[in-house]
Amino acid sequence: MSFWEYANPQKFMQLSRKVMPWVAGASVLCLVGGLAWGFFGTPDDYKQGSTVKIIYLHVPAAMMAINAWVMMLVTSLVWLIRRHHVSALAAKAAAPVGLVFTLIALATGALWGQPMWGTWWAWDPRLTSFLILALFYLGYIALWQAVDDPDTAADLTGVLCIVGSVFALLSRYAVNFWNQGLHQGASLSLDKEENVADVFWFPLLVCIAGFVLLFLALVLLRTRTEIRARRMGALLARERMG
Amino acid sequence: MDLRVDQLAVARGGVTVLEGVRFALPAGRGLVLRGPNGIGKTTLLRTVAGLQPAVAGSVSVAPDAIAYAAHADGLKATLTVAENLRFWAAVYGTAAVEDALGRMNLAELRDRQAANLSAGQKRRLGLARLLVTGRPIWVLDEPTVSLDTASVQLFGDVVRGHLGAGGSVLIATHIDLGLEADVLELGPFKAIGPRGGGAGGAFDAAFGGDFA
Amino acid sequence: MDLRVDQLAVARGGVTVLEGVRFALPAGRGLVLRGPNGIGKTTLLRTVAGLQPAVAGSVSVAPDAIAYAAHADGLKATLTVAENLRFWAAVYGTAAVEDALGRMNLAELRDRQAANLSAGQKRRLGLARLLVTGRPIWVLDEPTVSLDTASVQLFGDVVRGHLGAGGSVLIATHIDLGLEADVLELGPFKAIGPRGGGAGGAFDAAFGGDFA
Amino acid sequence: MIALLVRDMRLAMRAGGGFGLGLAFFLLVAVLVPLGVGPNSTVLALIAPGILWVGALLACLLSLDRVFALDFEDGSLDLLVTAPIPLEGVVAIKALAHWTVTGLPLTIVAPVLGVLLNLPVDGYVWLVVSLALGTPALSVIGAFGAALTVGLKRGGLLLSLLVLPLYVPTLIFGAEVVKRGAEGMATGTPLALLAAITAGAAALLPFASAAAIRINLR
Amino acid sequence: MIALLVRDMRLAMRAGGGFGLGLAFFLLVAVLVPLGVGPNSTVLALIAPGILWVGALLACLLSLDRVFALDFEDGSLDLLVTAPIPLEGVVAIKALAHWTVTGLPLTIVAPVLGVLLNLPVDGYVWLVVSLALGTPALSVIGAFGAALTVGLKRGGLLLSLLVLPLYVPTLIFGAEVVKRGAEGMATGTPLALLAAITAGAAALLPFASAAAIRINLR
Amino acid sequence: MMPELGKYAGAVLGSYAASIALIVVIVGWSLWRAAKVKRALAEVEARAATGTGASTTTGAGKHG
Ligand code: HEM
Ligand SMILES: Nc1ncnc2c1ncn2[C@@H]1O[C@H](COP(=O)(O)OP(=O)(O)OP(=O)(O)O)[C@@H](O)[C@H]1O
Ligand SMILES: Nc1ncnc2c1ncn2[C@@H]1O[C@H](COP(=O)(O)OP(=O)(O)OP(=O)(O)O)[C@@H](O)[C@H]1O
Ligand SMILES: [Mg+2]
Ligand SMILES: [Mg+2]
Repeated sequence: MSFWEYANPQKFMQLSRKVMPWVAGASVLCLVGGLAWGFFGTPDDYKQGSTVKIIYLHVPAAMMAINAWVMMLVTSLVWLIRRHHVSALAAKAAAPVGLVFTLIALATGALWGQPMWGTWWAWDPRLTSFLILALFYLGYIALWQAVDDPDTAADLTGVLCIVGSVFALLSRYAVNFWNQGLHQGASLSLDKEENVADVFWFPLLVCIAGFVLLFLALVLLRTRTEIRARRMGALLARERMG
Repeated sequence: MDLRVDQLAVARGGVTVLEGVRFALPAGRGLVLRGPNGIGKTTLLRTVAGLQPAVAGSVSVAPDAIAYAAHADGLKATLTVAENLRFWAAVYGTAAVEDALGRMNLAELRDRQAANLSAGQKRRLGLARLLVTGRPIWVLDEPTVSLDTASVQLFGDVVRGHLGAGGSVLIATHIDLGLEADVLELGPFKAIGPRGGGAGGAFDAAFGGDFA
Repeated sequence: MDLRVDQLAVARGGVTVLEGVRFALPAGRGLVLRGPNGIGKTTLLRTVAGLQPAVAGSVSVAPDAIAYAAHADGLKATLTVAENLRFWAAVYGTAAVEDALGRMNLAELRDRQAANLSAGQKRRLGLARLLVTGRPIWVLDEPTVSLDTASVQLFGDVVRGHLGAGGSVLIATHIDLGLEADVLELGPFKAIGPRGGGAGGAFDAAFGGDFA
Repeated sequence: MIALLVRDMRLAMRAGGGFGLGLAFFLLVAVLVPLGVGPNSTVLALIAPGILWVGALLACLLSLDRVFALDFEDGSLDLLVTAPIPLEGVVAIKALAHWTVTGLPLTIVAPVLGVLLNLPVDGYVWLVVSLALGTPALSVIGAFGAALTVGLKRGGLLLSLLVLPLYVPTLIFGAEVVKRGAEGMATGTPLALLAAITAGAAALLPFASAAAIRINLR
Repeated sequence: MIALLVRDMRLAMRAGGGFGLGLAFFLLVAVLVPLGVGPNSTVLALIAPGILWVGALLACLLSLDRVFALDFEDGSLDLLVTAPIPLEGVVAIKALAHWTVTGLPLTIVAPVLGVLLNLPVDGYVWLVVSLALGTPALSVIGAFGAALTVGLKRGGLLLSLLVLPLYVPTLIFGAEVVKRGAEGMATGTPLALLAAITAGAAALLPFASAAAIRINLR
Repeated sequence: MMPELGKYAGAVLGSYAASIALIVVIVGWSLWRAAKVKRALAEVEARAATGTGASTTTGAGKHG
């Protein structure tokens, strides 16, 4: 009984059917609870006023935007090395979710920037690298869409994901070099001293958990859809063949 | 120098079109593939030439033995006839350009740009490329398209010369080339799919069975 | 509805390739042009179809009577078979798409993208376009390239149907279509140039003579 | 004629050559320029009108060679010329299709890119207005250039070289409208001139283009 | 391999696709930007390094789709894959040919365009150095993008979309070198990073590109 | 009940509205496509099981 067994589409379908409702339920709980807590139950920041409430959306979305890409990188590698179809399809399923998280981070950031920095958009390194990340997502999704043959698409996007990851890191570094920027440094670290005050911290944690669970639920759902679509494509092709 | 194809299944667009194809092509022999439009001749030849992977079965042939000529000629419209050939000669490391021009009756056209050739002249140039590859096994996809009777004859002679020199040739064609070659009808190898009792592909191994 | 060609001289790349061509094509008849590669069949047909001007002589035909099919099919790879045909039907203001699909045996492929057709299937689609033009005079340049025997037969029937309905057809081809058509050998019309006593072109009229 | 418009737009969608290409390229310019020029927002605001117009113009230019070249290569153009629709109409429709898949989307997303380039608030309306008025001229002029070069071996290069000088007046008036608008000045004169260029080009150039195609095909 | 290089360069010359197109486009950007932005020479001097680098980058991007697409369409790519030269070599040679007909001439004419854009005197040397070091990376990365999209229906659009983000680091370091050089600051760090990107890309990407072509052809 | 957001109400509410809208879009689209593909697959499986094959179907363009 190895872990790879779940790379078999049938096994995956069986398992995901059982797991998915629980993940989805938990994500709804965490999201609604965490956001409500944050929105209604926390005080204003002495410096940022009520805008601090944006943090409950902005930070989890930004984190998951990056993590989704990392997950796609891992699943792409698994596909290229071990050729498990589910792995490739999971990468395909995750990309639009990652793009949406990136857009949420950008939109909330822009809305936050207007009161804080007096501008919707500044060419701050973190903001810029997120814009570039969004472009990577767009390219990746577009490549999936452009290729007809599913295995070819999986191979090509896998190669793109690997090369793209390297260049995404490079860009991040280059952008830092290019401009020092306005954006907050990392304040979520394991070192509790540096963290934001506890009042903001706990609801934020719940929201982060909510976003993680939402991501998982969506990826499971979408991977199931992709597997079904893939099977249907093959059955139809066979019908046509006679 | 033999080409040996065994239980080969080939697919295009994710659909297996031919399966169980087997034949052997010894040196000095020709084999003509026949079958109606769309049966999968082009797909089979591409697989044999190594351009796409087989779904099942095997193609065994010495490395770097095959010269492939497809529907498209791979001519560069802005290069002259001689330049086109010289390029391929350089790639394959041979020096048979003049000979090829002569044998495909292109000597007069040698300094004409490929764009200014008629359809049949272009095709002759595409076939002349085979002569400069120096490869023993020719894999040809409808080589005589657009050729007039005289040029078909000419090409038949070239192929016979190649066979006589110990080469071999695998041709998909709808017309009669006047060669003493074996004929393989592809009709019986039409894929019937796993439901009909034929071989499944990698897809069935992974996705077959029931989804709840 | 007649097509009448008189003392026609045609040129390609500034060189007159055929001259003195004359024939008449009455309704209900077919005419096959024959000649070796490069004699100028394509050039002649393009001139007849009005795509290039004649060097000398005349082509007389009713306006909007000719449907031309060239070496290239004018298919859009990303459109489906039916979409490709529907476009041309709309352009010519006819509604014969279903009929054309049926008669060229394309009904099963109707929703396939043109890029995913085999060479012969593409050609059948290119020919189906003729049926949706509703034009009486077909001018065809090697229409049967890549077709298998069954499809050539099919196409022969379509042409016979067209002739039977009072249409006419002018075909350049290297193979035998099994039509009861007249044959015109182009060999004798090969241009010999003004030096050999043939017709000069506009160039000679303006620039001819001795420049000392 | 409508069939032709529908076909051309469908091809552009399916092939991504039109719609996406133009937009992606426009976005690309808007992102790359700050990365090259530096993040200083005053400088960016100064050059925003010009850069946005240059970006729109390049995006148009880029997709031009598809207007006739693809149809020429696969033989459709021969067939269209012998079809029972006037070639002038074909040209006009093709320019319209080009504008619909290039100029129109460009105009619509331009304000978003204006944000990236720190365009002053007053400029947004004028950016959209000037692009809406000016991009049709870019498509019609471009179609003329494409018609002149269809089937020529050096098509790509020639096309840019021929079309570029023809684009200059449109660019100058268009960018001027946005610049004046952004600074709160009157925009009447350049706007009127821009509209005049578009109207004139759309009325006359299709005839020249059709003639050019007829010459190129023979 | 040398035959391939010679052929590709000859094709580029004859078809005007490479050599001319890239240069013309570069010139075009250099002329259009002042027309759009306005003739203020301080502003132009400020943005010159960035605009020149963006122009070079776009000129490269533009000619990319010819790297493999033409060979794919006329069937040569199939024949090259079955020829007795390693596909990695083919890719590398094609990137080299692309650089020779695009990046190299761009580097050589860049100073002339610098004049058009009022580049400060100190910047010229650095402009040439940075382009000479950076444009090979553009060609290699571009060849990777072209390999990914060869034979795809959305080739053109996808190519820009895929390649653009990959170009970002090169652009930033390249423009930074010129900017610092023009202001008389030290250029060592960005120059070293630029060289590192070029070296790394040239060493590794041909393998990824060859893999992509093999996948695309089957 | 509603907290006092002060002069930043626009930014805060805008952020929540935009984010929730985007989340609803991706969730809704995923669910819609899941249902659509599931239904279509069931149809095709049924057809395959009863053995009515190629000749009866013209719905090849339906998937995806
Ligand atoms: C479009 C604009 C913006 C983008 C793309 C963006 C992106 C990001 C990213 C990537 C993170 C890091 C999340 C992580 O991995 O921990 C982050 C965190 C954060 N951002 Fe933004 N941001 C934007 C605008 C803003 C603005 C305007 C503000 C407020 C003035 C802001 C405040 C914060 C805060 C407080 C954090 C948490 C810091 C941390 O814990 O790392 N952001 N943002
Ligand atoms: N994406 C696809 N899905 C399903 N079938 C496809 C797809 N692409 C191609 N085919 C089919 O694959 C079959 C094999 O095509 P192939 O080109 O090998 O035929 P061929 O024998 O060479 O025909 P021809 O004599 O016309 O050249 C054809 O029937 C074609 O319609
Ligand atoms: N630029 C040019 N200069 C001189 N001759 C040319 C030029 N372009 C084409 N030709 C020649 O014109 C002749 C007519 O070509 P055309 O395509 O009409 O021949 P065809 O009879 O259709 O031949 P095929 O049967 O091969 O299709 C050919 O011999 C060709 O080589
Ligand atoms: Mg074939
Ligand atoms: Mg011909």
